[in-house]
Amino acid sequence: MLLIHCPYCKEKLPELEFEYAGQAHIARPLNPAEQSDAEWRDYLFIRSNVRGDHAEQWRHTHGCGRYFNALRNTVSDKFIATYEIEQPRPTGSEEGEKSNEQLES
Amino acid sequence: MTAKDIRLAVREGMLSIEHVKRFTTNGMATDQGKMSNMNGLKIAADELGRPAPKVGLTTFRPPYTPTTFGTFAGYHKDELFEVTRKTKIDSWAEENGAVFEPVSLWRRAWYYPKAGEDIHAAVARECRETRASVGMFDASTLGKIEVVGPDAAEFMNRMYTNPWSKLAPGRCRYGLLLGEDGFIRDDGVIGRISQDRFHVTTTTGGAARVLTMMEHFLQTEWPDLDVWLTSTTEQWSTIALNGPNARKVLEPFVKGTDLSTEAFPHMALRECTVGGFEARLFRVSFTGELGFEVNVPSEHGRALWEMLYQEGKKYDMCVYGTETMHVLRAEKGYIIVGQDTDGTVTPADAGLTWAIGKKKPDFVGKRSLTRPDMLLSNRKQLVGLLTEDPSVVLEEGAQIVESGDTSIPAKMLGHVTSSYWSESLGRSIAMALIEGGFERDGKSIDVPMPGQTHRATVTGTVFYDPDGERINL
Amino acid sequence: MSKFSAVSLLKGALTGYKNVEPQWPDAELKSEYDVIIVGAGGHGLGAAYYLAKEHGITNVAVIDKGWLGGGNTGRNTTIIRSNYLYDESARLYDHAVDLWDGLSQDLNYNVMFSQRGVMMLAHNVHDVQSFKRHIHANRLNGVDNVWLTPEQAKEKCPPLNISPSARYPVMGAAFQQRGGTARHDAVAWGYARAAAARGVDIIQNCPVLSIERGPEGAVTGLQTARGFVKAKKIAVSAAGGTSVVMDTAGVRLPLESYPLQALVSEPVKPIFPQVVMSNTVHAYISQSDKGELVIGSGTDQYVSYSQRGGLPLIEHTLAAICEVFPIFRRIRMLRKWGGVVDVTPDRSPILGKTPVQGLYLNCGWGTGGFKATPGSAHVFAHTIAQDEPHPINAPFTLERFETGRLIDEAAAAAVAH
Amino acid sequence: MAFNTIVETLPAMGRFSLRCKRENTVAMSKALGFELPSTISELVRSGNVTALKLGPDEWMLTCPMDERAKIKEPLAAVYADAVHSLTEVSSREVSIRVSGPEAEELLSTSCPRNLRELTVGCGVRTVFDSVQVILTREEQNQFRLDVWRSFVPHVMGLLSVATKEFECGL
Repeated sequence: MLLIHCPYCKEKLPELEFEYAGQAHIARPLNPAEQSDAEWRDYLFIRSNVRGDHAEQWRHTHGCGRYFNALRNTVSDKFIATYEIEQPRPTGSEEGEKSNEQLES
Repeated sequence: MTAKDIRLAVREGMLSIEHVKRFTTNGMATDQGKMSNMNGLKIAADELGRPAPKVGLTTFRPPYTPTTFGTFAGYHKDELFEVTRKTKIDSWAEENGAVFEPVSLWRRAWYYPKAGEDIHAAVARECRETRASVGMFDASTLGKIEVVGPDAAEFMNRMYTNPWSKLAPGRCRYGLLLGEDGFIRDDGVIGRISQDRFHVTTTTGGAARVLTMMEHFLQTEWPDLDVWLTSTTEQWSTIALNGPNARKVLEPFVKGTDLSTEAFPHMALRECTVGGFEARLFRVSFTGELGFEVNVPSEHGRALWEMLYQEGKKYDMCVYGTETMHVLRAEKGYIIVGQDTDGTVTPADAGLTWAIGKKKPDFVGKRSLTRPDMLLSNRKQLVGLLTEDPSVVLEEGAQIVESGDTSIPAKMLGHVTSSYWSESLGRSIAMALIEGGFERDGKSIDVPMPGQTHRATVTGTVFYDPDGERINL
Repeated sequence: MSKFSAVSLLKGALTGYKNVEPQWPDAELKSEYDVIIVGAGGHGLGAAYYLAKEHGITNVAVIDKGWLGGGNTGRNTTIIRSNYLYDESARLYDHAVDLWDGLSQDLNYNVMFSQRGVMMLAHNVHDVQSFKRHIHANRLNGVDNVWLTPEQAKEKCPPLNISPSARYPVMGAAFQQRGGTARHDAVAWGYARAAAARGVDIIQNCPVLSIERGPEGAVTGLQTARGFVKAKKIAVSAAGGTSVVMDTAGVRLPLESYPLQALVSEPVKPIFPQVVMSNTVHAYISQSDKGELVIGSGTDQYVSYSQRGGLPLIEHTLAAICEVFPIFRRIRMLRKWGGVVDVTPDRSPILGKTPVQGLYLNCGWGTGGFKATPGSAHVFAHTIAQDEPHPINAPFTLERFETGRLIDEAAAAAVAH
Repeated sequence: MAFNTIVETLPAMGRFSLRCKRENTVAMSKALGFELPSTISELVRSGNVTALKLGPDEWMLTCPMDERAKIKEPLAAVYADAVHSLTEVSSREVSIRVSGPEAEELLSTSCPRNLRELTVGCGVRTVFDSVQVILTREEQNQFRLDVWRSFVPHVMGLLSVATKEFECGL
């Protein structure tokens, strides 16, 4: 099981309290009516699906209830950082890696 | 399995240790390779003429030791296998002989058979008695969400297809929720308690999904809105009274509001007390009859139910379950999301274009409704069906073809979504999603079943009281 | 390459199989091919086989970053069925079942296709409605699928618990007799051997670094770990790695990759005659010829390429198995493993051309790609050879995500009330 | 060793979910007459009223049923100047108390959190088996679970099975 650091609760907690909510930093277009069909498809469906560091949303559903972002390596499943929803995507730092060390049960 | 088999595998071209494992099943017995893997590897390496470390090992997989399924299941067996949610009124239903059905995590009273009745007889009676006098239904499992804050109406405008700004406090409205892909996700009656407070209802199965979807939009897209969401599904027990005598049963218990149509018209709501309990009282109908839904704090649900039940005896009131609810609403053409719609149905397909706020610049799913495929005229559309033989009740899920088409593979036009014996009309009724259905009004189609084909006429979906007079009693 | 037959096997047995040949040669990478297929799983090897056999295109390479059949082909629970709701899906999967039927003979390789029947359990009124919708659609599409009462289901599958007081009582089942299982590894090996016999090069342990395109935009070849290879056409069939490979050609996809887990029990004597699936309690189970119970679990909730998944899913799956089949409570799990499945927004595959000239795509099979292997490979080969989709895969375009013409079997089974 | 950890449901109490923006916390505190806790999991008691901080903008307020006006009225009075959401959920939940020397271990059978890290006087929303609960450590060996009404039989069932195991010395 993943252990996930909630940036609001400031605690590392079991995955069972959390829900994954898809790729992060995909803003809903401010005026959808002006989007072309292709642009709207990109918003709805196109995802980076990276093999590596993936910026993604999680929700601490059975906890503080907040959505937050995480940078996680999709090969090792290791969390590099978790951060509040409005913050920009961080670059993985050694310190961040240490504080978000993830354990496999 | 012998060493010879491993050598043979290598000669057959199984050069990867993973191929050797799969070809010979070496390491797949109960020891999971703890005895055999190193030996097997050494034999394969010799045959390959490569040192063992270059050949490599197969991936070791948990568990370390064979472990019984029961150990993994743990406490999750029998009644603890999965949560069974029951309403406060469920115990009464059980004591009074209800048959139950599971609906998402809930169990709901399906029908209340009297001695000697099967499901058909019980449902026919429940329908008859409700339309003739009054019936009572436990609607507590409906999801409920309290939407509160100065931006509540704006938030509702963005989430639901309908307009909310001009809905006056003390009134309610049918709400339709789409996914961002434009397909119907949920629906329910939504009441405006005060300027900044909405009482949202959702389908039973949709409650958690809808709240999650709302939170997701609110927190990640519109954090600037001053509005907050709270699940109140279990705060309230909800009792629905439907039928011409519904007001008479309810009236003696209501304090703080006048129940007359003038003071309390259809689609109104009031905060008052019912049976001495603080209540949110809705005048709404999912049956086409004069109808009320009483919400009281859930711990009092059973007490109020019993009071109303006693009072109802004066009017030969029946209690009914989900099956009768389904029949009565189908007679009126009210849809059930998830039965008459699936995840491929737009508001226009379901005949719900009227529920879309025409002047709203945007709401969740709006942009998707103008994608090319959404504008085709031959999309599957929700229509009514009347069988040529009125005694034939079509099977739900039955497929529909052009009249006279007997080919296999057949060109299927759609399927029957809801189908019942209508006691009120003395014949069967059905709803169906059919290609270009709206344009087929009055035309016939075929429903081929094994050994027999039923012919039916395409109609509108409102079978009973088309002018909606009974709601305004 | 020698043909397997009773005589050849007898001869081998008498001589201790001294002279067996490798089933497929470990080919050297040439500098140029007419077609390169990326991904040596069942779908990719199969496409190469049909290109050679039916379209006369033999200057073909199948390249894989690992060993052949090592991805989802070798990790799935081998269920085969075609009782899909929509015409498009029913045609595609039923085409596969038709080909499964003669595949061992066609390939001269025993893929152990066993039409033991697939039973899908209905546990509530909504399931009953949904399954009957499938059964009627299947019947009118010429696909076999019948309704069983709980008693009939129990008769076919004695370990089934049909007690009406179960948390999820069995209210009936949909049963497809033509469905069943096949030996997954043998499918990859059989296609590899048959394709190699027709001149296809199988290149293992050779990661693809990028798809190269010329000034006009058409593909020119592949950069690989062993250098550049020219190709007129490139077909990507690399489940679990599709997004990464396609991204190098500048094609972004509506795909997300999730871990999917499966597990087996210790081997026991034959006790479980069918494949049984229950979507409501999330359990899929069959018994292999070795005697192991083969059990499929669900996907984890997050995107991952880790080929492992979380334990809570396994716990839930096994609780569900014990609920539906109480006699398995004391049987022991031997091992579990994970694969990486590519999931599209409508959970149907993308199978056809791409906006890039000469680039073809077969992906997005989610949790159900194995059953489609021969059908998918067959129409994919047609699409590559003719530069035009076969009528069967024509609806499974990449464009559908723009127009909204989705093929959403899961949405059609929507659960609400 | 005798097993004497007690699992019991508690009588109804007044419960409110309070939500507001950070800048209005001061006004909320002023209206209520005590300082709302500022750290998630912190519980503050003032007379018969308690406030538990569950999320960055969320508190669960509790009081005796007949004192609900003490929460409702002062907050309603400041709504115009300090917008917030106060929603009554008194009847949504039922509280279960688990007390006794083995309370922590008993709860650990179905709660994935490390309960040793939950200090006395603190509470968190978490999950118990598949059920969302608010778990408060009232004393070293006394916990309270606030559970949505329809999930109570499931939680009690799990605790009862686990209790039997403990009693058998498993």
